[in-house]
Amino acid sequence: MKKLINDPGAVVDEALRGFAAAHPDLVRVNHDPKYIVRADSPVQGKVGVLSGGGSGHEPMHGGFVGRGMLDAACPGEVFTSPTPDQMYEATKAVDGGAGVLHIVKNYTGDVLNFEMAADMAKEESIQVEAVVTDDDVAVQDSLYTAGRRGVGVTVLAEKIVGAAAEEGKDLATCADLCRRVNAEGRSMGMALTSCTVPAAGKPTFELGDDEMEIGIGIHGEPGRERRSLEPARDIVRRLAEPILQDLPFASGDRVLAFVNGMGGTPLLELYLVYNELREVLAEHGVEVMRSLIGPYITSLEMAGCSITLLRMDDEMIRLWDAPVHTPGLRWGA
Amino acid sequence: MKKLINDPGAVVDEALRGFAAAHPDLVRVNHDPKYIVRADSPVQGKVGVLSGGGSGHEPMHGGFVGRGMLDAACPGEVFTSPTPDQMYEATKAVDGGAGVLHIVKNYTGDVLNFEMAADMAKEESIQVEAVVTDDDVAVQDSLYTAGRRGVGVTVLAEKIVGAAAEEGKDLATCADLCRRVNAEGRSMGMALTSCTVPAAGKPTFELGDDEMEIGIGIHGEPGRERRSLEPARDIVRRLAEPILQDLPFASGDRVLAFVNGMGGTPLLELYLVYNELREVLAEHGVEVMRSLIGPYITSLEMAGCSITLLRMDDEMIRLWDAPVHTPGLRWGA
Amino acid sequence: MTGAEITAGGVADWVRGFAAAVAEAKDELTALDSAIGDADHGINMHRGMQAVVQKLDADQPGDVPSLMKAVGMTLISKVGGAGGPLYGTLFLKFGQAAPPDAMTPDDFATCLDAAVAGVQARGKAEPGDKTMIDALLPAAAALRAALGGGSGLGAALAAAADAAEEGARDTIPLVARKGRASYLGERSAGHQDPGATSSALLVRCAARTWTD
Amino acid sequence: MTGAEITAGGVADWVRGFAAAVAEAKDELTALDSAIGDADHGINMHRGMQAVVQKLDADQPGDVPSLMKAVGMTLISKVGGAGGPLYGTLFLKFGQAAPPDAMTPDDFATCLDAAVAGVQARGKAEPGDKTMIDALLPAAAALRAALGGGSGLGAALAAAADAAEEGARDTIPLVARKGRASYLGERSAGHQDPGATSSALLVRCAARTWTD
Ligand SMILES: Nc1ncnc2c1ncn2[C@@H]1O[C@H](COP(=O)(O)OP(=O)(O)O)[C@@H](O)[C@H]1O
Ligand SMILES: Nc1ncnc2c1ncn2[C@@H]1O[C@H](COP(=O)(O)OP(=O)(O)O)[C@@H](O)[C@H]1O
Ligand SMILES: [Mg+2]
Ligand SMILES: [Mg+2]
Ligand SMILES: [Mg+2]
Ligand SMILES: [Mg+2]
Repeated sequence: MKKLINDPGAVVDEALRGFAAAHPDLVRVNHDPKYIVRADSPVQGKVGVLSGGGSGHEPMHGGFVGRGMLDAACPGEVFTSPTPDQMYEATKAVDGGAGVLHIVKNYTGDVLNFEMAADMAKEESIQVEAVVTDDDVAVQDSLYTAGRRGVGVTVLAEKIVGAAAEEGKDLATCADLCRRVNAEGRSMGMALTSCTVPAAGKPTFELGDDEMEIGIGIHGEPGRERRSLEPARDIVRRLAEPILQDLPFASGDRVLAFVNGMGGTPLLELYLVYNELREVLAEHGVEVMRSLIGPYITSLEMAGCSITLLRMDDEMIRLWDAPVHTPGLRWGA
Repeated sequence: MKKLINDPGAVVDEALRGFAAAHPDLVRVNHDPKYIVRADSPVQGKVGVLSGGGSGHEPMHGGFVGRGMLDAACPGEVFTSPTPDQMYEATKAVDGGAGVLHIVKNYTGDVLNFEMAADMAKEESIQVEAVVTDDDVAVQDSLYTAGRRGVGVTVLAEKIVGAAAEEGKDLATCADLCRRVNAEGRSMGMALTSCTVPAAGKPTFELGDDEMEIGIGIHGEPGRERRSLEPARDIVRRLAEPILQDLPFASGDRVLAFVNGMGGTPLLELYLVYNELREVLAEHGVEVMRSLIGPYITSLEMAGCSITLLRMDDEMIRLWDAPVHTPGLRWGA
Repeated sequence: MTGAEITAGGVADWVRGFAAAVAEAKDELTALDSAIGDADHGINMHRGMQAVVQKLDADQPGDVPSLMKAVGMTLISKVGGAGGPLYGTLFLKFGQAAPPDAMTPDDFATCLDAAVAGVQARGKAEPGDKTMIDALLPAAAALRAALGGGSGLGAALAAAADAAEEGARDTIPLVARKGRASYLGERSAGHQDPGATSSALLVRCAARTWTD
Repeated sequence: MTGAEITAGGVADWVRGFAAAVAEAKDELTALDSAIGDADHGINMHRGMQAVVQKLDADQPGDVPSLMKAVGMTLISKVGGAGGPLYGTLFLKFGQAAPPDAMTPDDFATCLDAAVAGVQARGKAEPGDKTMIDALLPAAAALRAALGGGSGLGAALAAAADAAEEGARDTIPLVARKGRASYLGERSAGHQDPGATSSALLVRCAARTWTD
């Protein structure tokens, strides 16, 4: 395992200390239990927007704490959802009297731990609403399964809902908006390489030099299928077509196109992927209103990418463009 | 070679098309010869700030084109400096009558090609000043050698000098400021893995599972020495101590601390590295005024990091904080 | 010790025994989770059970309800993932069903039923979904059957452990419908479920603790 | 062809021959550059010489000065890196020193001297710095010596090529003082310089073009 770390068990804690030191103007970090809140929280009268999940996806979620996005983020161990006490304490820390929205990625662990935290918070009569994101089309959905994973759309939801909360929208409105963003977004990802959980010490899976995994999540899990490597233009179609068909996106739809790097893939390749994606979208008459290209929801050092398309209405576009000031995403401020 | 590309020979061109499509509000891209300019260039009466170099270092330089930073960037092939005609045409495109500053990283190829371009531009009686950055303390300097490489300081110089040009400072002043930034900054880098030039198809060097390269550049070159892997805290000292001794940085100095990712190292590890760096700086009584943490001057998918320290005076701090609006670096706008 | 009377001390030995067994099986559990999950089950369970042991070393409650509450709450606050809430619930519910003082083998079976029911209520998993449930349900059934058939606690727990291990092995061909493994669809078949494996270990540790 | 008269056509054959030789040696040159540089010398030279061949195919100037100017300008605008300006200068200067019409072996030597001087002026490299110069200077000297000693052009160029290849080989123990390899300090010793290698190839191609 080749990583810039000290003790594998201390990675999250030590990185969090560096993060706190780097952004004192934006965030406050609590170490036991671990959570990150806006430096100015709680913001009185404003809905608190809280998310969290395993670490190893940076900048998500901690990097999105700040004005116009998240009020709080709860980092778990690497690829392990955080514990209820983290979300419970963070919820109390950011409740400004207007309630707290929990944005939860759909993984059994995340859902269960957030549920428990919400129960604890409600006992303190803090209003909590939870919205679960599940945008990964690589997962066959069904009533009897855990359902689809929450991936790229989570980032977009945190930005758009965070802007709405900043505008003073109430909890129910923020929750509805979050559900709408989740409903209008779809994602799919692929990996060129695996990644290594520090505490595990070896790659989660092995891939041949000419192999790739299609339909991966963000935890180094293997994907839906393993195929031999292809040119970017073919890979992009493998990701984009299922996304387009699933919603489905129709000619004339206006979208935000999000090309996400998994952590180990350089920006040069992500822009090349975006170049291919544009062509596919153009063929389908889908109009790109906004784009986001870079590593925003990662899987440690995994090489690969994911594509997320979000069908945007005027309100979503306005909220996307609204000022955001976080370590990981910043404009208009 | 596992990359999200099509034809290895077309990587730069295709990525550039994706880049142009992603940022039409910020940049205009010319494809033959290849250069990127601010969408609103030439800005009349403003000094044009131009840089360039081989591709594979993204977001540098193209990602730094925009208000408050670069007016133009010239991307060469991967790890190969651009050709004189690129810099010549870009210089003409951004000259607003106040002359053009060339920020050149100290590599023989870059220096020679920029020299030729400057000669061509001067024949058209465009004022051109060139400043060469050479901040890499890993390279023993001497009168008889090519000197030190230009690395991390280049990013900081582009931001600070770009802000000065935006303020209307004249060519001589911008050039002096750029020399000062270069003089006050030092860097050193290390690699956990090599990287693969697309056209070459295999890693530039081989590293054992328990080996690292100390004192690398940004072109996948091997470094000054190969050592067995160490904890981050020791690696950080190996990079920071030579930097501190070289300037030298003294107790009470105020610095910008830049922890740069080489492309394949996740943010989680970079923040952990910054946590270690803070301790070393604290021991030396060096005060961190500003920090920058992330992959800004990369070496394709190489895993590793570099540390840059810049001793800042009040003017540099003010110019660092000034608004910048580029694809790769943005605040205050 | 013999099985007639089940004391808080015995239950504590069971929990500590499980912690030791998890420490030993850590890499195996993580390897199983690498195949169909995210390579952290062993790491998570180990981190949690180490915290439990510390907690008990600091102060070990003298009655089963408070003991198991401490264990469950520690797991919930230290493990995370799916395993944390599920194992936390398992121990919480076990404790809630336990009498304040020493209990009988039948009490134990009642507690185990309550524990498994709690896990099912939390995780909504059905038998055959390729989860902990596939080890726990057969174990609880086997325990009741053996006790009903007149075996002593030790023999009954041994039967329960055998059933749990068989249930865990039987998850191999299953296509997961719950948890991370479900994302793999058909590809999840052919691998033993890590949670079912750790659950079988938990029952086996009980059998090692109480022998006739 | 025989060496007495050197025509623009012959020089074009030399250039085309070099392009073909570079195409063949591409990977070897890049491998050398991987060891002490940035793994692109073969790629760069190949890209440049392919562009040169295209240029000549499109329209091939009939006199050596314009021919070599076209070659040099193409390399400068297509290669980049250190190799581009340096090889570009080499051909430009060669052409500038050439007579408008067919030239003699001595003219050729004069052109080669001018070319090498041009590369030195551009790159400021001294002999022993582990660069192209270490192949080019011995080649130019050997050519003059052989011609002075009465050999024909073919034999003289063969001697020059031998000297260039020896000079390239002799860069192996050198510690680089110029170019990327200089960043490696002591570690640059033990590897043959890629630019010196491609330069030796250029001279060898001349020897293959003009045989007595
Ligand atoms: N809904 C569920 N009900 C019961 N057990 C479950 C459920 N979801 C997952 N599990 C169990 O949890 C185990 C994985 O635990 P762990 O790896 O610690 O959590 P995570 O999947 O969050 O990384 C699975 O092997 C499975 O046995
Ligand atoms: N200052 C110099 N003078 C002469 N030759 C040089 C000089 N610097 C570098 N070279 C030659 O250039 C070669 C490298 O060329 P190339 O790899 O194409 O450029 P780069 O080093 O920019 O990648 C070296 O092997 C060396 O022979
Ligand atoms: Mg997990
Ligand atoms: Mg190069
Ligand atoms: Mg797991
Ligand atoms: Mg090179």
